Amino acid sequence: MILAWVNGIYEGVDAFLTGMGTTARFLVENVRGQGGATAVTRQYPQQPAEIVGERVRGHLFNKADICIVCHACDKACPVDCFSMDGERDANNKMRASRFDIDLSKCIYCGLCVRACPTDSLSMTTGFEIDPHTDAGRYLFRRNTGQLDRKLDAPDVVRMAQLANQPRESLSAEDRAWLDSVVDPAGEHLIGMYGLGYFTPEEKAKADAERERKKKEKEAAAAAAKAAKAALEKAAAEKALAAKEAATPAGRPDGGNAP
Amino acid sequence: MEFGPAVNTIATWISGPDPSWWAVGIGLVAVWVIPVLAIVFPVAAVGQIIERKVAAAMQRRHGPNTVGMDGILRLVVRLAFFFLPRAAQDRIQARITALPGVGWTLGLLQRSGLGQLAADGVKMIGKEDIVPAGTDGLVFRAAPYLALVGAFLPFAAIPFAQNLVALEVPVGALYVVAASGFTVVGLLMAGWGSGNKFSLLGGMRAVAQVVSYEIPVGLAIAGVVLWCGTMDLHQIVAHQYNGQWYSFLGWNIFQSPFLALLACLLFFAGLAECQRTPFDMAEAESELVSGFNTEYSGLRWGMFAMAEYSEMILVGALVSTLFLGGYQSPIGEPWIMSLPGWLETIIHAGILLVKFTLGVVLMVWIRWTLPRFRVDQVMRLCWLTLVPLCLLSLFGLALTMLLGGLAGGVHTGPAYGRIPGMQHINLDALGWLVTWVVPVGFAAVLVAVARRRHGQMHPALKQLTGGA
Amino acid sequence: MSTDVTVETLGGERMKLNMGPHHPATHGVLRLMVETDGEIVAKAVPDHGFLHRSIEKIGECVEWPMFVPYTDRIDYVCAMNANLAYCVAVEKLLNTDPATAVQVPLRAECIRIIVAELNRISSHLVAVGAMSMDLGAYTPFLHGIAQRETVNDIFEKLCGQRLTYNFVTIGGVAFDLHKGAEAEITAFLDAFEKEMIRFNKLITANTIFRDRCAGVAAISAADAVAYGLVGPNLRGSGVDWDIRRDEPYGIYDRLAVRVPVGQGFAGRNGRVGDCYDRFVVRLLEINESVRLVREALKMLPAPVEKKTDATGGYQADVAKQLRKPPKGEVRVRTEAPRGEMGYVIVSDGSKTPYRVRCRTGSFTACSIFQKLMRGIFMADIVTVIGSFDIVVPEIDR
Amino acid sequence: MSTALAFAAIAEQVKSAHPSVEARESDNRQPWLLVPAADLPAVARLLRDAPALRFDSLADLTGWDLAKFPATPPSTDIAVAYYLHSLAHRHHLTLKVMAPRDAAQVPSVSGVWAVANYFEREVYDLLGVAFTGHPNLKRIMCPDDWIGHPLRKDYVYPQAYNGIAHLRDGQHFEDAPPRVGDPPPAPAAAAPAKPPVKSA
Repeated sequence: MILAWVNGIYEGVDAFLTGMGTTARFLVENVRGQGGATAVTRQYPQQPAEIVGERVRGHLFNKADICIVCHACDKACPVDCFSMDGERDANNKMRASRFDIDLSKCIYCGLCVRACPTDSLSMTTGFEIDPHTDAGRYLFRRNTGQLDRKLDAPDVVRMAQLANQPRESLSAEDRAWLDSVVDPAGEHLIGMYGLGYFTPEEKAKADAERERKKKEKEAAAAAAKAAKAALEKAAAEKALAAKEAATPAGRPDGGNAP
Repeated sequence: MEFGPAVNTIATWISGPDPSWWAVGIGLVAVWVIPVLAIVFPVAAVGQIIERKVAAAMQRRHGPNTVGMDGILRLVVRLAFFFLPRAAQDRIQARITALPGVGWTLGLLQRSGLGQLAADGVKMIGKEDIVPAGTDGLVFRAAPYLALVGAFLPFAAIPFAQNLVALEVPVGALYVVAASGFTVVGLLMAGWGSGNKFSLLGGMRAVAQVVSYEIPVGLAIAGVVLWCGTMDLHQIVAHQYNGQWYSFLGWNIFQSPFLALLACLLFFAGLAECQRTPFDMAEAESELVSGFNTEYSGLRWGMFAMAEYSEMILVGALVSTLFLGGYQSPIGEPWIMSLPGWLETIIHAGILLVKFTLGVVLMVWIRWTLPRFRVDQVMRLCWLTLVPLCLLSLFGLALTMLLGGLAGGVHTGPAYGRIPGMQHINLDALGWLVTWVVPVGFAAVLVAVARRRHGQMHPALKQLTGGA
Repeated sequence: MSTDVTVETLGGERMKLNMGPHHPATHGVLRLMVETDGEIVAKAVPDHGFLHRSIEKIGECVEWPMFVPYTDRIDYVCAMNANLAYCVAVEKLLNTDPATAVQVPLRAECIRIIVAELNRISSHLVAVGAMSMDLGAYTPFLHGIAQRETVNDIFEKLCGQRLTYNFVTIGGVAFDLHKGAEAEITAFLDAFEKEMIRFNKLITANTIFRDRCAGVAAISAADAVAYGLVGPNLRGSGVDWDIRRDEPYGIYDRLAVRVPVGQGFAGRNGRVGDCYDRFVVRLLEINESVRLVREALKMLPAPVEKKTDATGGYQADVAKQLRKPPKGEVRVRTEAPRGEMGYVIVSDGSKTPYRVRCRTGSFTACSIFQKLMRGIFMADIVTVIGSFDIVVPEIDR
Repeated sequence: MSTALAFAAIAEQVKSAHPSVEARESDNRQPWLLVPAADLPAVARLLRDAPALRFDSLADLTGWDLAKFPATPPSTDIAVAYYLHSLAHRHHLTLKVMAPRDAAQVPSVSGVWAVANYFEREVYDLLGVAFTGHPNLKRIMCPDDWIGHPLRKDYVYPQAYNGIAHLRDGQHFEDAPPRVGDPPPAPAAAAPAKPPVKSA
């Protein structure tokens, strides 16, 4: 029993010293940056994630001039984040007149990209939609024309950097590039829940249209209800009148008998 | 009750050669509060940064590194030039950072995360003091103060320097143990008053644990008292001086293997008294959410945190005082004693600060290495391991002293400094060797036999740990 | 050593305690209604459903391939294995009729093994790390996560995502291995093995950790089988059963899978089937997975241009079959990190499943909680939960 | 393994003890045994305890609503399927019990295989099959006051739960745009199914 007790103490001390030695080595390695054991965490907003590889599934991007509005992406999407309208152009080809991707629904699964027959749909390496970060904030400052331009993560970082600087201090090249991706006019509320492809005017129009339809529907329902009520009232009056007309003349029992 | 020389000096300075009670009181408060405010409080605050930086480095993270340049300077400028418009404040800040060296210093502060200190303090003060419904109002509100008082009381008897001690009680060691037990009242009140079952469990665990661990603490201190023949902490420190340039060999921890063992036991029992991992039963995060301080917020929570770090410092200071020569330097004292008194005080206090800060770092290191005990294992460790080991050490120590006395190893030597000399047990080289070799050799043989009988490890585990 | 106090000797006055759904140690939104007498637990009743997202109902509403992203969400800690389980099940359904039979290319099978075993490693790292964190050691958890991040980097290069991969598809995998993947994986494995030794020195060999797990909540083999425990939880109780070896799917029959079982690793105080055995079995499985990835890399055929090629391709063409799959039902069992992930799939011959049923390891693991959590300490509750490696979305689906 | 039995041999043994059990096959030739609900506990005990069978593990227990399944002959029953597995002999068996949808009641096997406790609660919750003799037949996924059983084919989606609408503002199920390629919407189903048996 005493030997077991001694052994228990020895094991405890041994494990304690081993553990302390291990953590001490971690400490030294981290401070000196050896053995790959430097800090692996990131200072998030200042130091955005590195994008590794080319298959990164970031924001969806549709190249509208080659999209043929075949709805393949819509059919493949498990969460219904697409809605689109098409129209025939001068060459009788289908072209997207509206292509809305609801990024708050998108689960970044990439099934739509695999389904796309024309490769018009792709995923950028940009993933930031948090408007509290620079990258997220400046993504919202793009107008309809600029939405045709695919922006990957490095572009987004560059965009945020340039847009944060005074405009006068930029080189001509940078300024031109910035103007091609960010609208100096300010923020656009594009799409309802994220980076859709509505312009503000289109969104207003769509909202008005939906409102109008809803009102029409309600009005029609109200009218139908009123008509039905009137009809019922008329029928009831008619029945009453018939009853009144019938009682005194034909039926001595007042119409109560079967 | 006797008061320290500094207290007496201040009292005499205030009201003449026969100081009245209020003058003594003022002196006492001054000499007690100065070390606490000037040494313990900052170290307790810095301890949190140390903790976070050490933990981060062990875990391949950065730790605090953001608040610094912007945080501190902007805070200072904003507070100092409150009435100025924002733009003017920014200009002032820019002008200050343009001064030579300021930017560099602030950058260092930022990298080391020290700005977090100020930010945490401001945050803690600024946060709402929430007293949830269902709490026992007065008990809940009073608990943090009691915990803090319990953490700071023992510092009155710790000698920070030859002069810098508030209470020069002849039973200083006893006083420290008694006063540090006061904290647990605060923890129990917090656990009870919170009206939260997790808190209650935490408070109960704290009581059970702290009360149990006072036994090994007391026994370990008793060993030193036995060896030095006094309970006066000042005398114990003075006793550890051997008058040579290698004065560190005079420290208690090098005198006997039993004293070294007692030092380790005191450290671990003290760790348990501060409720630190692996003994953090009372606030076990993954079991009791946060134990007794679950319901606290803002400044009251901050008081608990401060009490915890102060207790860590207390343990470090106690181990240093009892075993590591207290405020003495390891390389002889004459070079310090030749300095003027105020400088000597500062240097001695600084030496003690370094010693207990190392203790705090060790505690932090332990915390981020070991998992937590279970509540029954903590008790088992205390009663079945620490207490028997303490008793064994005491017995061994007594035997050493007896045999040493018989062999004529006891003689009187001068202790350096302004405190009168003490009787030493100054063994010669042979006696010292025997003192160390016999017990250590016996323990080694015992461990070897025990390993052979009981120490087999499962082969799969050997494979997992690299065949070690 | 467990407590000497039994439930029968407890006093009559009990305290009711709600652990969860926001408790730090319940690994998500699990709620335990605990009755204690002081520190001793008299009763603990789990309460589920806080994360119920009706994934099985969704399965009846989406088309066959569109359910794969949802399987990611059933078990996000090992999404590759979850994808694989569903895809293997659908392939088995298609193969029940020669007209719709599908031949998964060999290269795709190898890639599946590689990603599944890599994901098993990263999932077990979360399991052992989270358990050590529950027991108060925070550092090993973050070192496990750091290794998991390396796996995630490999997966991000492979399929573009770090958590919900949607990589395994019906009939193969979505992408071929990226350039330099073999070298990357080998380099990771070499570094990883060294790192794991330090991890084990830090936590597995620690006596405090061992004593806290030893003998706690020991499950006999008969109980483990009766309560439907699967995977490492079952093997921790000493039952030698691994679907990869005993009912192989894919090409597991060509890799000799070695199955570690619990043997009372904790030594003196330990018993077969206690928390420590489950913990160590996971660590041994990590080593085995490392070996399997290496073997699969050796077997990997050279890639060819044509992606539907039976050997070097990576994706059989199944679009036509999925429009009109055979009518009927099929059940498939696969070995996910948390044990058996079994699918029952009922097809009415249309392009949408009639019923998709996913049986997960964590769900059945919860059924034994009430039996285990009697007469143990409060602190042991987190040990038990951690040792079962439950992932709450897998329970609630 | 040599002691593993084929389906035919297992079916033979079970039928010799319980003649009411029938061997069936699904459309894609997966064999299973149809067990009348009344015989289920006895059959289950036989399967677990007979030395040659020894089905010690209930690998899965689930069910599905046959109301829309194009079976011949058409059925509106709820199928409850038991997937058994023997760790001792390493063989499998599938049992099925057909429960009429209006009064779906099946005897519980939670006394035979402990794990059935949870599985049966799930089937009860999602499909509304009441397992008689179950020790704790309560909903496990949905809240206790949930109306209907979601995996039934005639389940009607609620617009709100306890006053909390779960769609976005202004959106309703009937307003949600139809998906391209979907069949035209079916006429609205009947009132929500009531839980058949209120558990104790």
